[in-house]
Amino acid sequence: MIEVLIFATLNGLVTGLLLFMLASGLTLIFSMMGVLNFAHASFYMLGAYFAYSISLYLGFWPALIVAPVLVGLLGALIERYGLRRVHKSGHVAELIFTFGLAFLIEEAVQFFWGRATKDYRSPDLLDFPLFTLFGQNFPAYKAFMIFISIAIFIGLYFVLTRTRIGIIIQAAITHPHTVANLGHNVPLIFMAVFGVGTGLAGLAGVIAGPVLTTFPGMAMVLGSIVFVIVVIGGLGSLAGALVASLLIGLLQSYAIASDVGMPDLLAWLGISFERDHPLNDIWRLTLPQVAPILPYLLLVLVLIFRPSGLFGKRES
Amino acid sequence: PSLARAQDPIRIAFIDPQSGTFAATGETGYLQLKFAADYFFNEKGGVLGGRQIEVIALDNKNSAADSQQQLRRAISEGIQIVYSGNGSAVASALSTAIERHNRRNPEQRVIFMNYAAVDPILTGADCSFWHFRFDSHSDTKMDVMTSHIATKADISKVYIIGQDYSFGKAVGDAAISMLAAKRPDIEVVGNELHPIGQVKDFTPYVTKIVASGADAIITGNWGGDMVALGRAIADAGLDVPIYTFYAAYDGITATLGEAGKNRIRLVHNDFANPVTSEERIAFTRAFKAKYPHKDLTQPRLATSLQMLVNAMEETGGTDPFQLALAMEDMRVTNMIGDEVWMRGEDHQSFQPLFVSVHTDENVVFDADNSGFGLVTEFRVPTQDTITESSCKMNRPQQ
Amino acid sequence: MLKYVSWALFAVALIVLPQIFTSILSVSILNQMCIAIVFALSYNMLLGQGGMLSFGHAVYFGLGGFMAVHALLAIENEQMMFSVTLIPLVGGLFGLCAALFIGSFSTHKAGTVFAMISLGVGELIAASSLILVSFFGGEAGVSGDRTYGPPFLGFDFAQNIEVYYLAAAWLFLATVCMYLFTQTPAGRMANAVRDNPERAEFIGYSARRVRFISFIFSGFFAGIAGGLFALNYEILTEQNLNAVTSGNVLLMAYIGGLGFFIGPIVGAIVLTLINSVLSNYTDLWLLYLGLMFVLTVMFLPRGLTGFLMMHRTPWHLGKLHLLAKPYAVTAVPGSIFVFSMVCIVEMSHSNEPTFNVFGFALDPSSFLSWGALIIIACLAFIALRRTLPSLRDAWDTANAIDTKPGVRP
Amino acid sequence: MLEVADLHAWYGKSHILQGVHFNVAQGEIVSLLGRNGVGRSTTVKTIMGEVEPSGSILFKDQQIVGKKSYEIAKLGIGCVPENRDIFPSLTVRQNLLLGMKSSKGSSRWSIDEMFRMFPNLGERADVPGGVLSGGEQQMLCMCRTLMGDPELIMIDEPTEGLAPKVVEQVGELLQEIAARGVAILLVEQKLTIALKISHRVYVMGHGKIVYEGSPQELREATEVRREWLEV
Amino acid sequence: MSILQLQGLHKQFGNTPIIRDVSLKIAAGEKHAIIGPNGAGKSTLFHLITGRHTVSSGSILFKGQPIHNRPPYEIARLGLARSFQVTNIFPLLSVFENIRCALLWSQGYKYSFWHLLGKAKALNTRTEELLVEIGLQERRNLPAGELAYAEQRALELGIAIASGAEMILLDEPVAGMSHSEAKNAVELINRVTAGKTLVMVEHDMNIVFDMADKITVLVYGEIIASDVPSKIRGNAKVQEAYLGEVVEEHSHA
Ligand SMILES: Nc1ncnc2c1ncn2[C@@H]1O[C@H](COP(=O)(O)OP(=O)(O)OP(=O)(O)O)[C@@H](O)[C@H]1O
Ligand SMILES: Nc1ncnc2c1ncn2[C@@H]1O[C@H](COP(=O)(O)OP(=O)(O)OP(=O)(O)O)[C@@H](O)[C@H]1O
Ligand SMILES: [Mg+2]
Ligand SMILES: [Mg+2]
Repeated sequence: MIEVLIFATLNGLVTGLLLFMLASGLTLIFSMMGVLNFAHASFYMLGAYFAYSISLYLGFWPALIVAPVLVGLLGALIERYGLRRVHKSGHVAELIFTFGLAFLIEEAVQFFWGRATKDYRSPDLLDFPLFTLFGQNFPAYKAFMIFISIAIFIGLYFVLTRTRIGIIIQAAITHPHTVANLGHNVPLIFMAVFGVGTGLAGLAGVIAGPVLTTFPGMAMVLGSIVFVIVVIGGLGSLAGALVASLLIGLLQSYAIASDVGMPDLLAWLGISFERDHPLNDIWRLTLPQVAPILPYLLLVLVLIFRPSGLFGKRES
Repeated sequence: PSLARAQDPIRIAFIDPQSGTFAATGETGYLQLKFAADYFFNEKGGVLGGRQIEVIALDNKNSAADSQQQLRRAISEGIQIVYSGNGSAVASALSTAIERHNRRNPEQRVIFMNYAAVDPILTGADCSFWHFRFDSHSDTKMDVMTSHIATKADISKVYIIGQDYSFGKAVGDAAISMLAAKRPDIEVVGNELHPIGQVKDFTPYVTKIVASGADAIITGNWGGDMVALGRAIADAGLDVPIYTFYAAYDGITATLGEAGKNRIRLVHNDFANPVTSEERIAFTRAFKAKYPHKDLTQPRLATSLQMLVNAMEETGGTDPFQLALAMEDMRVTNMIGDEVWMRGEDHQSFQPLFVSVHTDENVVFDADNSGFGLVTEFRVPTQDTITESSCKMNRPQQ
Repeated sequence: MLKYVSWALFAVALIVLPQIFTSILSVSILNQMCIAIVFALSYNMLLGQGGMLSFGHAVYFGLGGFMAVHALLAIENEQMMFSVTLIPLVGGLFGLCAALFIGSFSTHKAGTVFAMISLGVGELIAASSLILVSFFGGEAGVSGDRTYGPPFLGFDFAQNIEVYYLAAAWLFLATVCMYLFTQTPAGRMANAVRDNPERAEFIGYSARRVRFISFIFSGFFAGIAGGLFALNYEILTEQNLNAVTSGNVLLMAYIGGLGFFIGPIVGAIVLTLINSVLSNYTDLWLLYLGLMFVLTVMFLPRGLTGFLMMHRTPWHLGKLHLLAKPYAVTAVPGSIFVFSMVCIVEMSHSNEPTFNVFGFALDPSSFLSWGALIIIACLAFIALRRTLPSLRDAWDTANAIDTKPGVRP
Repeated sequence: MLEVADLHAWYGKSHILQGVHFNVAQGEIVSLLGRNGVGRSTTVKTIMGEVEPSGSILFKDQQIVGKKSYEIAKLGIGCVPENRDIFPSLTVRQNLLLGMKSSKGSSRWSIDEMFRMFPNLGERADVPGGVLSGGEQQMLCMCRTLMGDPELIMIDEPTEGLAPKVVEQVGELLQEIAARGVAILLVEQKLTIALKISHRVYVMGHGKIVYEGSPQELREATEVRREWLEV
Repeated sequence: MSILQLQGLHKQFGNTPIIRDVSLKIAAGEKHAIIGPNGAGKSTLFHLITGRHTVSSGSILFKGQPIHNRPPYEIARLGLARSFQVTNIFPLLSVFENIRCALLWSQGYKYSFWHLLGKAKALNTRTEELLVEIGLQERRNLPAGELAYAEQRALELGIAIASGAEMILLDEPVAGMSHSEAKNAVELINRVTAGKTLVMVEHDMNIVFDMADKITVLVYGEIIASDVPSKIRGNAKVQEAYLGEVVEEHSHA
């Protein structure tokens, strides 16, 4: 039992930090530009595919640097020539734009790389078990993932709290003219933020690609969960995103590890039921079965009772 | 029929996903059917005195509603033969829709060739006169799988993990009951269901598997869920056999690569390495020559086409009702020389089944051009795959 | 007066269309359009009129549809007896009940909070639909047969065309109701609350209550659409209430134009056509669709209807004819460009040695095909860039009120 | 310092500015007077690059027509818009920080100085700008612009919504700003204060400059006042 | 009889007290002005009365009924309308619709979805009348957000007075208007509030002293004086805290 608990914690941590890598970029974009970037997970997917192609020629390590930069540049270009145009027509238009973009990127990826799963692997350098506990390996690569996520958190936190960029952008969302009147080049800053945000998503893709497999559906799997994290954590709060990511990572991991469910509960309560009871499906539910939908439940509950999220200051 | 009619092509609607996430399998299926039609019939002068077979891919987007829409399109264009196979949900929706359509519009009937959907119910409780299945259903496959496991003395604890839907559940239930019958000493140490297509990382599940001390894993997973599960098992350093149905081709073989070597075992009815039949070797080579990036994953499409054409020649036309009657209890010999029998009672076909292992040794025909492929370890002859029929077929009048 | 004429035209179109497009397929597409229009209009009640961005509107469509199928099953099993013409109403009422429950907590706030709750609820219900097999039938869904009910005026609804007329009748009724709703105090206050919920509270309206009312009506009409779906396809699956369907209806409403009552109608028609027609010509249709969305959002922010409405000013000024020539001049290089790009894309994607695009034989292995297409595309692009300014000038002229054209330097 | 000549501007189809010309010298307070809707705010916006104009605007002998707002601001023009436009979710201090063009660099003005001048703001330094009272917002907006250390500052209706006593204070502040060598273009409704502190005044009517003179002259030009300023 | 009665009202945001122990009675039919320095809490007081903020302690009685901490819409329905200092209108609706919406509740339409607006004759005529009164009849079909600033102020006023509430609270109604417009606005206010209770905040002393029957001076959240205009003018404390010497100048102008 204890081994399950330890590994569940480790797994939760890894998943949580991976989610945070994605959520950090989204938080950046969401909080600063007010753009609900639906295509965020698509940039993550692009990161993985770029890295896959680059790693075929140059190996993993150059890809780790080059792919996120490429994704970031692409993001910046999309901001410059697409999103900026749409910005005028309001938030819903921006959202639809990124929605269409997500669509487009997924199709483009299939167009260029095909529909089959790609054999994108972690580097040989990290291809060893860091330690073995109770007969199960903990790959070194996962430790590397943890390390990168924490580095991102520290880096972003510093940039956001120690520089004026954060407040400039926050102000520019609602009052772009006024901020420009004060002498700040708003478009450039927006472009940079979007570039960095998507670049972070790309980085997450480079790192997660080998673990979570690189295939055209990889964006879909993570797409909405990232939103859930950013919202639960509180819009615009980096720390909130971190906490929410870990919360969700651990929650899911523990839920899967647990073997309890309604049958246990009912047995405990001394209730029995017929197998063909109309609510049979509910009576037979187990916690691992519903683990992946727990975040959504959490989301709805958090929003009902605390609309600004766990760490959110402002409501939008 | 007029002279002009006689020269019209015989059109077949291939209703499968051609776009979206599930397109990979639908697309290769289409190419294989088309290739088989050309290779065996069109290039040899056609059928029914010179008519060509034309395969038309209709995209069902993996949805029941779109499948019906495409069915209506096919019917509008006068097509009488429909192929489909990806996904039991879609297949059963199509089967129901065709059954209803044929009942409501007797003058526009169509016949349904199911080449891959394996839910037992399609030839069981929900069987239809118009539906013919060319793959073995999952219970049969599980029977073969458990027979193979039964021969392995070193397996004493089995962990079952599957996607949370009818197929995943059916695999679990069947595995438990069949193992209990064949090897009562084997303990089922876990029967886990996970949501389909939602799990990002299978490591938490692997942790449970490790903790359970299992020395074999059975899973019905396919697609991304299969790859991710295989990877997670390898990453955790868990070295036990994984019994599967769908762990090959469409990038899965390449992605599992070294990680799956000698771990993954697959039950299937399409013979893998070593290939001895000359006919099959030539066919595979020709297909690879035309589509170097694709694999010949479903040779039974050729078999199904053979039956269909036999039925046409026998009845001298393409009337679905006559075709269906003709195909009942038909027997044909497939490319590797085995006999395939279409049972008249429930329209379920029977053929030998194989258990193969994922490896890169002794592989002549690999998958995904990866060097890895399937090498057959275990063969079950046709007669051992035959199960009772539970179908109460509603037979229409002419 | 104009209003009554348009309604009459609408009704006539509904009646006449299947007499012009008679194949099983076209009737089926028309059927699909009816469903899509009701659904998109119901969505616009939320987003366009009430300012509530929902990512889970398919929930009400799907739940309504599932209930409708269960009603069909009940008729089939003779537990109940009523005409299947009322099935959409069953769907609507169930959609309304679902909306009553979910709306009771989700309409508290608009904006991101509402959007995210709708996302969460949508995902929850879609996921539960796979778990609660007895109601939702798992991934195979639930299917029923529409022909068991008592015949209505002698129709048993075995044929699609009969279902079409039933759907068209419901479509007409639902459209009229939704239109009238926009003309009521509740409908108008929905607009006001969308604009400024706080101010609405100071003129006596609870913003939450106003949103709630729009929300339940929207759920009702979405449920009707679901009921129509159940009648047309006789099956409902998880896909009918998942995020893809929700996304689709959002796109329909947006592409059509949120600010206009007929916007969603236009969007529903266009997208249904694309969905069922384009996908038969190319399996890259999703790529083109994505591209089209992105371009529409960028260049036609008010949707297709907004684009058409932009021509109202020149029309009133009697200057619409000024635009004909520039449009034609731009359309030539424009369509050549689009066509050659499509050829290039299709060629690089093809598995086949040669294939046809709209009757042109292309050979992906030949340099000639590639070179020629790329040159044509470049030339067309240059020509397009040349013609655009004159189109813009013509546009300004056509919109200028002054008699002297081009006052603006 | 600022020379505006033959300035035209449009909102859509309506021609708002129809050939405006005026100039402002260093350290000078110049008022732009006129009735509601004659286009005074539009003039300010046009100079700031928010409205696309035709004509010529020279700032320190440099043509700024066609430049982007932030470029114009960087050249040294500051603007206090009429709708206040403080950033509601940022605190007072952050609002002021935003006014600075770079995080370092010296300015004639410091945050502390601002707080000394307007103790109200000092007390509320860490409160979100959006909850300030109307008058406090007005003060904040002016201070924020000063933080950018502009050489020319354009102020649109600075005294609107201010208590009479504070209006006085603002007048004094403006004079002090000018004394430090900053040119001021004042757009005002309240003649009293405008006449009191300006060096020169322009009167606008129908998108044109209709009168130019010293405050004293305008005080006496009852004709002009009647036609263009009062009822 | 006092129509509105504030008793020991306190309000603090976080730890900052903004309104401290305000008690005030306003008689029915009275024209009451509240003046005070910027940030004194005048708007906050309005927000408390109209339900935008909850009170920290104390009570507010309107027509003898406690209304504090009730949602704004309930208070509005009792017959208490207000305007805002920062323009607060429905920017995408046309000017006409802005006014019509403001009329809906008081005309008894509530959340009706069975009445058609086009058929509501009385409602529409009343809307037209109001448009004429606030001088925006020519702009009736324009989206309100596109109006000029001063026009928006007029509309703001229009929305506040539309419902014909018994008591109207106006927060700086003429701010941003030119002399002539302000004059028109004052006339309008006088006309529509005849026989009703008016409470207003205004920094323009001419208007305040012209219109008000009674003036309350709020400084740092406390009432330092509440009296008839003539007494307030002479009050030294008021002069020092608020008026400065400007009063004289104004009265001369
Ligand atoms: N964004 C806009 N779109 C269209 N017209 C506008 C816009 N802004 C202002 N106007 C119009 O331009 C004219 C001049 O406006 P401007 O704001 O410059 O006047 P002003 O002299 O500053 O008056 P005020 O005293 O009201 O501030 C007004 O008639 C106004 O209606
Ligand atoms: N939500 C809030 N949180 C914190 N402080 C607030 C809040 N709302 C108002 N205040 C503060 O309360 C004080 C009173 O504000 P109020 O708007 O009532 O002033 P006012 O008397 O209307 O002034 P003005 O005449 O300038 O409009 C101000 O100092 C303001 O900063
Ligand atoms: Mg102005
Ligand atoms: Mg105030």
